Amino acid sequence: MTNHWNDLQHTDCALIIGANPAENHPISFRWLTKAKENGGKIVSVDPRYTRTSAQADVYAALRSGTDIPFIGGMINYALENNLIHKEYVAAYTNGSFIVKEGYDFNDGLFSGYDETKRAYDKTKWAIETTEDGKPVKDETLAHPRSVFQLMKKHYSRYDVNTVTAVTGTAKEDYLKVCKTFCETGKVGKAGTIMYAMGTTQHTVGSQNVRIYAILQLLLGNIGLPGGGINAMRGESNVQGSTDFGLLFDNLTGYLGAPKATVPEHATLKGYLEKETPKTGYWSNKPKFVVSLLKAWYGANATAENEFGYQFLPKGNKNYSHINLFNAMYKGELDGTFLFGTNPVVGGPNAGKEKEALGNLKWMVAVDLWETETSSFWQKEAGSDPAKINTEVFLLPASASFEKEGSVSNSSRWMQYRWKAIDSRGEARPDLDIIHELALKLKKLYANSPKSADKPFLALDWNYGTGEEPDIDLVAKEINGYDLKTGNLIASFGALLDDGTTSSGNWIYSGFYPEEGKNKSKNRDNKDTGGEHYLNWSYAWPMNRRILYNRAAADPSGKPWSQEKAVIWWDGAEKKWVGNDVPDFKAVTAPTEPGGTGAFMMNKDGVALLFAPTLNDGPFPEHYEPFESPVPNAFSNTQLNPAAVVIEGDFNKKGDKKNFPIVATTYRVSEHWQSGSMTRNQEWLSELAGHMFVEMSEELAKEKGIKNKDKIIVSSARGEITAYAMVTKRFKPYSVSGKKVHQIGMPWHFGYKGFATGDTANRLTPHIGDANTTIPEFKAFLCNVRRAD
Amino acid sequence: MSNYQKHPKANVKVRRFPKAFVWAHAINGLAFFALYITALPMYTDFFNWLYPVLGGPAMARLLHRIFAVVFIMPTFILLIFSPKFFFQWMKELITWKKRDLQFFSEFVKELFGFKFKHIKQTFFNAGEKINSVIQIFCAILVIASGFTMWFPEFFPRALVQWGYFLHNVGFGLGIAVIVGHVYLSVVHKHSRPGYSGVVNGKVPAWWAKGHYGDWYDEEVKKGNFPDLDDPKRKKGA
Amino acid sequence: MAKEYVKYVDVTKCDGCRACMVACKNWNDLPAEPTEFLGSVQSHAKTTADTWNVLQYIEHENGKGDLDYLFRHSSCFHCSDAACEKVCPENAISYTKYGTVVIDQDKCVGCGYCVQNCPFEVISLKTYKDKNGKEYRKSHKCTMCTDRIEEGLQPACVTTCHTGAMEFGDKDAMIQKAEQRVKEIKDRYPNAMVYNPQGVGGTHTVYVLAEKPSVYGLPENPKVPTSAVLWKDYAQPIGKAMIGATTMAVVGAFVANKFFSKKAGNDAEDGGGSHE
Amino acid sequence: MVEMNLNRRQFLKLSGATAATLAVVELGFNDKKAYAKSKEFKIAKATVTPTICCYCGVGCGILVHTKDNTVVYTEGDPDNPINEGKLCSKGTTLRQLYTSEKRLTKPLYRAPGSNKWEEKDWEWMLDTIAKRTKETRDRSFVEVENGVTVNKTERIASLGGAALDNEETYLLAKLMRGLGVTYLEHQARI
Repeated sequence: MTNHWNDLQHTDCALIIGANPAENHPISFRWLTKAKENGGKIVSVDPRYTRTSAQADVYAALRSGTDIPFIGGMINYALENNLIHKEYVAAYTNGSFIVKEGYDFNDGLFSGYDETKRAYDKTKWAIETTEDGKPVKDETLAHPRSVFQLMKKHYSRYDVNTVTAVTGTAKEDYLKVCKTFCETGKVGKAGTIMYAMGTTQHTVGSQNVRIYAILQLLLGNIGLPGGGINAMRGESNVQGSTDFGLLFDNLTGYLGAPKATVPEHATLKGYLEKETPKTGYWSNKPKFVVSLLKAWYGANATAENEFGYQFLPKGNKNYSHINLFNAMYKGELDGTFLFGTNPVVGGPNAGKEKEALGNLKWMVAVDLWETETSSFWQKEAGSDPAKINTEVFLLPASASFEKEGSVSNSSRWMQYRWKAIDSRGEARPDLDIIHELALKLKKLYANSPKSADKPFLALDWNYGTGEEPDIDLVAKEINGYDLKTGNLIASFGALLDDGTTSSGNWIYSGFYPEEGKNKSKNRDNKDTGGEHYLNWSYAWPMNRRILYNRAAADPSGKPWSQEKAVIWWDGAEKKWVGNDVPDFKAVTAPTEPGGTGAFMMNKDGVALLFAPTLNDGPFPEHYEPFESPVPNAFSNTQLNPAAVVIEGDFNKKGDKKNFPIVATTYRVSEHWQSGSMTRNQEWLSELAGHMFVEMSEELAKEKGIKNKDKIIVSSARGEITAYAMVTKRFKPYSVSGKKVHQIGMPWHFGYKGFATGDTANRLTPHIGDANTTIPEFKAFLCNVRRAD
Repeated sequence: MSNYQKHPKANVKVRRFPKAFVWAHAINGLAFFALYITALPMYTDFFNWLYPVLGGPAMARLLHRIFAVVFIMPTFILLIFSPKFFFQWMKELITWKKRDLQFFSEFVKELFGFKFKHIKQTFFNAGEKINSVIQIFCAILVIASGFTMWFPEFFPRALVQWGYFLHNVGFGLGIAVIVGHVYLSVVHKHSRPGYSGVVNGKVPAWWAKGHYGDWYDEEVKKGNFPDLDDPKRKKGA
Repeated sequence: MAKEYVKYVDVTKCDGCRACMVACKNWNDLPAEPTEFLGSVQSHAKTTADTWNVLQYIEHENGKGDLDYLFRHSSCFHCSDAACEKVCPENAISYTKYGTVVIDQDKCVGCGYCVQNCPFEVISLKTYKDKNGKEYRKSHKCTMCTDRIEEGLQPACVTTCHTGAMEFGDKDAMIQKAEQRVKEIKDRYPNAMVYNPQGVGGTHTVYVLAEKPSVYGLPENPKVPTSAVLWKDYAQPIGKAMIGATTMAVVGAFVANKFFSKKAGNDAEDGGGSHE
Repeated sequence: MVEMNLNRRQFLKLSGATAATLAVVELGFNDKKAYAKSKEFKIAKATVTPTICCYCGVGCGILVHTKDNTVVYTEGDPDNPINEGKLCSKGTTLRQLYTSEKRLTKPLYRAPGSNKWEEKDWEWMLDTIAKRTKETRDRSFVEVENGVTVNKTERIASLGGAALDNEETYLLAKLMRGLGVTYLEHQARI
């Protein structure tokens, strides 16, 4: 989230798309309700009428997988009706930049496409630069090769009629959404876009988010209170675990993992040169990388050995979830650790993921419960135990309040959790388990002369000698030290690239600036202005609550409007002041070089309307989902040309003839993720005790299905049985005049726990987004029939 | 002083009720009493101490239901074992004559121990008939409403709600009459001699003759009972 | 006299999260009660002895032909004139000074009269087994967390409600708030109304309904059943009086008999004269 | 809005790593025990500890009431500005995370081909896991690939961690990368 939960109350319009916060982030509605009381509007865009829609002022239906047309049409509407905040666009985005001649767009393909590799040559999308590397601009935005004009041209194809014919939205509903939300382009108004997995879990997931950002930039909504684009994270610490690099391609703090396939990455120097931009805050990257290496390898990281850079593993491919299971399926993995995760329910094409687990030699599952995953070998799971040779270690983990530590919420607020009670039975905190395992491995490898063992032996591991690590030492290591004095480092601004500072995660650096001052424990809930509660917990980076808040002021440093003021330039004090920590260099005056670069993390300090960095194009373009009932109305390019398709048995594809119905998955308020946490609790299990499939009355009639009937849903990957929930909240879509049905189902269920049911993910495909490889859970094809 | 009591055969016991009635009456009476006791703590807080005696409210309720079934049984006992008596009884209940009305004025005198006259009655005197009518009416009310209370899930809610009211009305009316009935049978000196009638079916001839003149005379004609009338008086009559 | 409190429920602000349902179970230590699939998101058809509040989900096509997805937190209304209190034979149900209606579990005998007479059908019986395996029943419903109110806390369901759909406060203020709110939402919900039925003397759970009560399965004009009034206000006192009267009559008869027998010196067992 | 003397007793003590709070939303009255109950007030004498909800990313504050070595009640933390004492159904139920009979209380081991779990002690489990990890790592470790130092093992994967604390995710990432694991993923991807 660029903004934070409490800030939602300041919005004039919340466009909720690809999310159902009333059910999945209910407390957000406390703030949305406040916004409504203040005159704000809520717009809900969803394939089905949800509990969120029930609270919305405007609801519009869209067929799953058509976010880009939907928002693209809004961009077109805003541009045609001149509803954009032009000054903001000119000053704070790359709209004025001139794109080089190499850029082109034709029938769904951008220039530079290599069909054999399913990849683009992104250099074809470069920005015109002056001799000293500065971008060439036309601040009038009139140049035909300016980003703004190219964008305008690109989205001129997204007219209301074409858009609604693709999305299946009723035209008057669509126009109502456009009108309501584009109102926020006015100065003094701010609109927010709230999204979640309904946006990201598509083959065009990243571009879905991108197009939200473009719309928000055009309306001048980023950086303002009540504005922003707000990804609502689904897990208590999925923000933190991402920040801390539990993804193959990120070390901590969004520092890219070195790759064996990039020749420059062979050395630290090469890596830093390749990965460090010349301008923007990321130009400090070497300081963060070296400090991280110092945190990990301690005294073993020296200038002579590239600060231990070579100890880091270098991968040569995409190791993401889908590929991980594909490798497991092919027998390329021997052992797997699972920390509180249940892919047999939560993973795509879950039947295949379950099969894959049987190819492991060993598996360690750390969980509060016996999940469908840790017991995948059981008869109840449909397995023959005798044929499965996987050794399974199931370790009981402590619940969140049986241990202490911090978690980072969607707003990037790092809040501390204290220990309320000793762990149930013999359960132990994950921290203890990881720590003790590390110590045991250290012992096994101790004194090994093998060079292969050196990287692990070099790993600095000093969190106390007992079985229970000292969590405070871990916290301090994350914050980092000034190694010369041994003092905690005050903030990442003090990090250096010479090995004299350490920090386990630079973006968090500053949360523990001095002994005894772990700011995640801050509990002063006085409103410090703007409902930012600056003394409550700690928000990375630097306790900023609204990212890009420099953009809430005009280039001269004055707030665009008093209603939406956050920070402003105080000429007398010669610094930025306001009710939030400036997301800017606090003493850089608007008139100084870079003084208007509101997006200081980015190269050139501007936000990217045109993003030549993404794998699938600089502008979001509509492609149909992997499985779609209709041809792409915008071009002859049906599927995202950069999406990686795994062929064969692991990822069967269904056609629209056998599987004519669009399906999507979602969550209900009462269950959480794969349900292992909630289905094992009785009170939540009684609230939502049955696997169901929602469908329209029209589809039910066609299929002879009555409410509460047992039905079978099938896809190319498998079939499941569930109860039919026939509802008025789903309606068939008219897509280019053709009737298209959609159904939806929760993906929480499995056979363990109090509330049991078939697993929706048995139906979903193993195909991922072109940039993140996040699986396309939210749009696939299926068919339904009565079970009897 | 009754004339009949002086007759030599005055103390001969004559059969007033068939055995089936004796059983039916006893069961009915006992059940009524049991129902009364098991409901009493709920009817009024004054008797809450009965709950522990009865083994708790749930046990009291169970007993009440058991006795409710028992309470219904006598009708069937009579119907099966002595249908003749049953229908005679029913017939009497719907036969009302002048003497029945006369009976009441005299009955009040008798009840309070004033001097009174016997008005000739058939098998049941008017008092008994009114007692029977009220009891049957109450029994139907109580039984029917009891069903709705016992099995509320099978009845419309309104019926169940009225059931509580009717159960109460039936019980209230019934108990009032029962008090009198029991008093007369076990305490009141004039009617007490008839008590053996519900114990073994037989009553003193003189008492039967006095209270149920018409019936007694019929039975005499049939040769079942001794004739207690003074022959002189008879002739002269 | 302490202040009377009202639980204000604005169904138009509810987003159906059902925290109220679990908060109730959590505070009152009520067990889960798994149910069959009901064909909608709703978990229980109605309140039960172990589920004191149920969130209703209603798909309603409104007058304009649009779909309204309506939610309602349903639980005991805590009537000012409570049928349950009236019919309880054990005086186990009583009004508290806060206006809440509570069942004294020690006094409850499980007769179920309250269950059958509640105009909102929110009371239920639960069967328990004692240590000897003997079954007994108790009647249950929402207590409005009277134990919490006594300690200065609000009911658990209200405390957890995040949208402000529920509030707890001074009776008059809450009713006023409800009336005000109805005015605000009339445009969106033309049938909106305050539901504070006077047939039961007003309630201590006051609703702002988006639709007519019948849409929510609520009685339009709930009242204490006439049968209950006749029963408790007439039949029972009269019945008791009649028992008293007949008892007095026989006692009088007994005394009179003794008295007159002695006076008249009538030693005959049958005092009847012959019937000429 | 009707104000009802929402006097909050502010967060009281924060001593060392443990904290106690008495956060209650008070009404404007305090007629103590007007209706005396034999039952003790449920959260009287309970220890109160603030935590953050373990479910979605909103990060609501929750108070955990513990007494007699169990969790007797969980409710929203009124001091936390994010949720101001309010919770959804999942957060409200936090108590059953502790009390559920389905909680795993002992390490369980499943041998290859076996159809059942066996209870094992922690020491044996962690020792064996460390051995397996080492065996696999040693067998599959690649130091150099195409002339580039890569120091990796591609036969071990680590999945999950979105519900772990920051400190835990940090150690996990550090340990896994330290071992050379490249298949390092978690729920952000799904």
